[in-house]
Amino acid sequence: MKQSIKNAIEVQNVTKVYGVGENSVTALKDANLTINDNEFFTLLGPSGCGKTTLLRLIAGFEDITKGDLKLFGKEIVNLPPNKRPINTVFQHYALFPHLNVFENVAFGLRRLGKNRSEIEQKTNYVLKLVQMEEFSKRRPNQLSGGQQQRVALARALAPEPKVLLLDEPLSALDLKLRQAMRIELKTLQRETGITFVFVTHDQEEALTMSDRIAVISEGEIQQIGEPNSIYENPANQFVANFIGEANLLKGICKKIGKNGLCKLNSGHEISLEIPSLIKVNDPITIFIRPERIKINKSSSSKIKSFISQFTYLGNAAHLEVESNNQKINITLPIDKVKNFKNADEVTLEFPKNHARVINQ
Amino acid sequence: MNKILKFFSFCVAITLISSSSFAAGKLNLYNWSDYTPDELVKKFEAETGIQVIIDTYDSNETLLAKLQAAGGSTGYDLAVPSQHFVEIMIKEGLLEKVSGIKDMPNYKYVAKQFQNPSFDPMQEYSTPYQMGSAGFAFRADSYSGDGSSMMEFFKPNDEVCGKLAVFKSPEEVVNMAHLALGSNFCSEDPNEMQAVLDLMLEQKKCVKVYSSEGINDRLKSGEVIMHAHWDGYSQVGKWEYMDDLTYAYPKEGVVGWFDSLVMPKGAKNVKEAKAFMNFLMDPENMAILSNNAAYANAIPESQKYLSDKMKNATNIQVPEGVPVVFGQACNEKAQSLIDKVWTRVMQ
Amino acid sequence: MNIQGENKSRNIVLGLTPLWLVIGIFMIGPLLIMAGVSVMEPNVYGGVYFKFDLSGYRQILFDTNLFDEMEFNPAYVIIILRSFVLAVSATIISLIIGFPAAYFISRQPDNVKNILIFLVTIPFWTNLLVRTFAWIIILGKGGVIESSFSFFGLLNEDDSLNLMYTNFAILIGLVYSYLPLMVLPIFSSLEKLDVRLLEAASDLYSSRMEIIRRVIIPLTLPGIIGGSILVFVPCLGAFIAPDLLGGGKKLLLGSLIQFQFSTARNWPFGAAVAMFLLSLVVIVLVINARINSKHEDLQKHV
Amino acid sequence: MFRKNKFRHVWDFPGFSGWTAIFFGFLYVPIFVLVCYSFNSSSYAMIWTGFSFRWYEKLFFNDDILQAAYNSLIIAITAAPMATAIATISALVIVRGGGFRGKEFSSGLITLPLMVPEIVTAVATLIFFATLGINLGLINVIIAHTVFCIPFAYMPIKAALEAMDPNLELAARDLYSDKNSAFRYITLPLLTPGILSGFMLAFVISVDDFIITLMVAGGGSTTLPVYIYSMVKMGVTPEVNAVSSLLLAFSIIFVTGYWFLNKKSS
Repeated sequence: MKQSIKNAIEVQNVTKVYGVGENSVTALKDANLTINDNEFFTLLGPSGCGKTTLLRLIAGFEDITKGDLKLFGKEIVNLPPNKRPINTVFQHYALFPHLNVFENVAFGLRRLGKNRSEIEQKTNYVLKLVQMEEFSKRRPNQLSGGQQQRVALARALAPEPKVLLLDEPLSALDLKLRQAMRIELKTLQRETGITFVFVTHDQEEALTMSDRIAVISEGEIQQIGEPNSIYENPANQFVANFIGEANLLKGICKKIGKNGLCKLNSGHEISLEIPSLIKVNDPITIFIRPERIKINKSSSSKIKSFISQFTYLGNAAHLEVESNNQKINITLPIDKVKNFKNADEVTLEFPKNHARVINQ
Repeated sequence: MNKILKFFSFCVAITLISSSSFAAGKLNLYNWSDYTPDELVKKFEAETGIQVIIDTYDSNETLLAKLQAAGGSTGYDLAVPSQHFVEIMIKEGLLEKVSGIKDMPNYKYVAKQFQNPSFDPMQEYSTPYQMGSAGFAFRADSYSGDGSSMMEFFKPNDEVCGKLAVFKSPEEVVNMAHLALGSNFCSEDPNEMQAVLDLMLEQKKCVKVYSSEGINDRLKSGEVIMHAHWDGYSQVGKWEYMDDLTYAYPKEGVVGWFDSLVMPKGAKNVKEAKAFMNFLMDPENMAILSNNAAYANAIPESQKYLSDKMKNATNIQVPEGVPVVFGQACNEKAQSLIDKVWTRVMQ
Repeated sequence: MNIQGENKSRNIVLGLTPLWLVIGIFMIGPLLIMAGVSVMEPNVYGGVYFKFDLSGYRQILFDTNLFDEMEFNPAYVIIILRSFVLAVSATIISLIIGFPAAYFISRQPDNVKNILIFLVTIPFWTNLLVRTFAWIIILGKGGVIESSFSFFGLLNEDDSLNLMYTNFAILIGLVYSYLPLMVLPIFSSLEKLDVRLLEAASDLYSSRMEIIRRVIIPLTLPGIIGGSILVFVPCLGAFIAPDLLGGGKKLLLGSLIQFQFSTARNWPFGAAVAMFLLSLVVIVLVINARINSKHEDLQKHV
Repeated sequence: MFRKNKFRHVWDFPGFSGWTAIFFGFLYVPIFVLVCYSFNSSSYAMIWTGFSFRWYEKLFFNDDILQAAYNSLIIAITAAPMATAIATISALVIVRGGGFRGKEFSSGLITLPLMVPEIVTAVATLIFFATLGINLGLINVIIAHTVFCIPFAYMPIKAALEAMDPNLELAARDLYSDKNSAFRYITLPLLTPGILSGFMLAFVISVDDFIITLMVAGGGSTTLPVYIYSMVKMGVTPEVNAVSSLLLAFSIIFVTGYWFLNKKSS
């Protein structure tokens, strides 16, 4: 029983279909999701994957085609947005252009019928929280992008919602500001203790800020997990490719079990755990992050490998190594960059615990 | 939303209030252009407190069309058609019967021969306004002719050609053509009407403009030197600024008309309209009208109040031997022939 | 933006009811009744008899003459042709005057551009009658043109250039009335024109004339067609210019219709001509829609 | 020691600037002449004899003109708000209603009065009122004006609605507004400039309309343009110029107001 109270949001078998008949589009298919209280939860996926749809369903802007939606254990499917203790930070902020900063932030409190002093006190408090108190008399069009973002945040925080929804709130900011805001948002979430549901297509954002991430593609949830587990153990090729850079190498299973062995098409052999579902001589795909592969300069290898493309990145280098017409991506740490150049012959090493067999 | 609603109802209220407040003493008069002297209106307003609003039309046909289109209520309280159009309008049910015309205090001033006129034998619909003739006038200084023939108007010489203007109304022009050709008004003979049409088409080559309004202005600017005209209105032009403006009395005759005040169907301000009818039968008031518009009238006693210049008005004095032929209400066949002729000329 | 739990379709019907009612009763209703009147028998004294009669339409081509014989009557065909020729001429002249101006305006810096385009719109919002009336003062006998001619000794005091009451006067009036309607759509499509295309054309050896012909005109064609229709359609039905500047002698379709409801009192014929004019306009609009959809396809493929 | 700059951008065409000057001359010289001649002291419009305000003074003592102006105002002040109200509701439904059946039809319907030639609308309305025997005086004219003012009111309102971020309403809903207060506190205030400019256009169009009014108006419903028409028919006097100039000034002031309003809101 205690467990259920800790679940801020439960998404149960939620399906959303737009339109009817032939022209209908399924934006979300049988989504299941539980977001814990006090959690910074991120919905990550490419544009058009359904993550924003899910957010809008939670906010109440769209009606659910099928499924259930619970907020702290209470059914909210039939509540209009103004009856849900959930607030949203819109992608382009949607600040009311005819109201000044103070009135924008106070808007929700006024609609809730709070008394004057409370409105004033709360509004000023959140404005201070986002460091916008001296701008309270300005109109939104007199603010910079970053300032507008803060106001949008303040506006959504002011009514003290149980859950805050953020729809790509950082996408309109430039890189420097974006990076600074990540930290601020995270801090803010921790300080307020409000559950954040954050939508983004930027995997770096997701990895740096989130407690947990749900990766969504084509209307389906691909994987839910903590950032490092998603990074290290992607559930499928989509997740592997979408988050970070990945080598998906084709090969044939030589031995199964904890000490399994796979022979890659490039000629390399990798020892890794191969689940017993796979049989010997089955074709399989191996996942390994580019920075995990070890590389040495050598011309005496059995397997003829050479650097086909060397790209200098400043803090690292990106190599493309070709062996047996197979391309393997490798990220080279900064201290080793100087040792390599284009067309060098090399040998590769695949450490055992970093390679995984991966599903389609 | 509430504010909009309030504003809207405010507007409606204003409309209603204003229209009803005016209705207390308002008279909508629909008259020929340049035919209602300010002096007369001011006097009527001062005496009765009734506000007179004037709209104008340019021909009997336009008036008839407007009354027809209104289907029984034009919003006008009085109009001023010529004798034969009164007949048509009565027949078409476009006029309101006015009770007690004969009991109006000033009715006694109307000359005996104009009481119970042929177009309104029981005097149930109309009271006299003015009478005069339609023909043509010319600037004597620029024209070598003397206006002794109607053909000078229909077959103009080189001086006039291109500087000629004609009424924009069929009945008067067609009747003038009948006079010129020696045929009868309201002819049902296609051959006669064909001759009328040919004459008017030939005339059209020299016509600069068809218009029944602003005639004196057009003559004064020199835009035209000959214009279809009315006797009184040409006299007004002569008084005002054109000494040489001469109204022609051709030997074939001029087209006579007798305008009356009538009440269109659905008139709302009946009391006011009757007040105006009675007002205008007063000799002194009728004299004001005649002094300004320079037409003759049906109130003999008004002679006493006529100005001197009215007595010397040459353009309205019909020379001996020039017939004044009054227009008649034509039957449907004749009327449709007239319309056909006119339509073909206007094409 | 559908929000759950709200009675959407009921609100749509409720919201659009005033529109449907007002336009339906007071716009479509009159047009239907007019269509009905156009097939009735005329009353000589105005109005109609409620009897089916196609004479209104027949009369456009064939009419009984004074002898009650049916004959081909070219008069209305001439009026229709005159309306057409004048409307087409007015459209072409407006295009020639308006296009370079629209182009020049579209290339100005934003603040200048806004003011200039505002200056183009002002005459459109002012009274058409008054604007046409202004030309009487200019073209009329002893008006601005004639008095300046005689001032420079080009014209004798008593002579006249006879500018008023001519087709020429009507044409000027029409062009003047509807010129802003030509400029505005052309301007908006010129504004969208990418100047890099002109640079590319120039780079590929086009002269200025060729740039206009091969690049600017094809790309702004929707604006040109739109503007032309906005000028052509009202010219076809014009009433004020032929009435005031044509001296009532040169009827156009618009003044012909008005004539039937005033002096001539032939409602069915007037209604028939109005139906004819209306169907011409519909044809023009349909052709326009066709061309536009084609042009949209073109844009998509680029 | 500057080199004469002969460079010309490919998008500059020689002669277009001069042509544009001629274009504006053509547009404004007639209006200018009209206004100038309204100050002519001569009683004949075309002959200039001296500067005078007498015709303007005369206007103020011409009861018929004042009555016509009053009628014009009453008609516009009633028809324009009605047209604006209908246009506003319709625009809200058409722009915000999503894809519904009859949407195309409704937006076509709203522009119908623009498509039909004015003279056709005029005679059709005349026949309509005559056949049905509806004779309510000014109200007939007001109805006719309301109909053809709708599309003019609709255009700026629709533009304002389309330019408005639909998320603003959602944001309001999100911040505990019900549908009505979201409309009242967000949509309506943001739409007000658009509604106001729609109203102004409708107002100007109503005051300026001539042909339809000429055909529909009966006794006591004469509007200023119809009155001017009868004056023009009577002859070209400086008094016509004076009243025309006033009407022009009125329209220009209104349209300028509309322009500034639009500029401010965008």
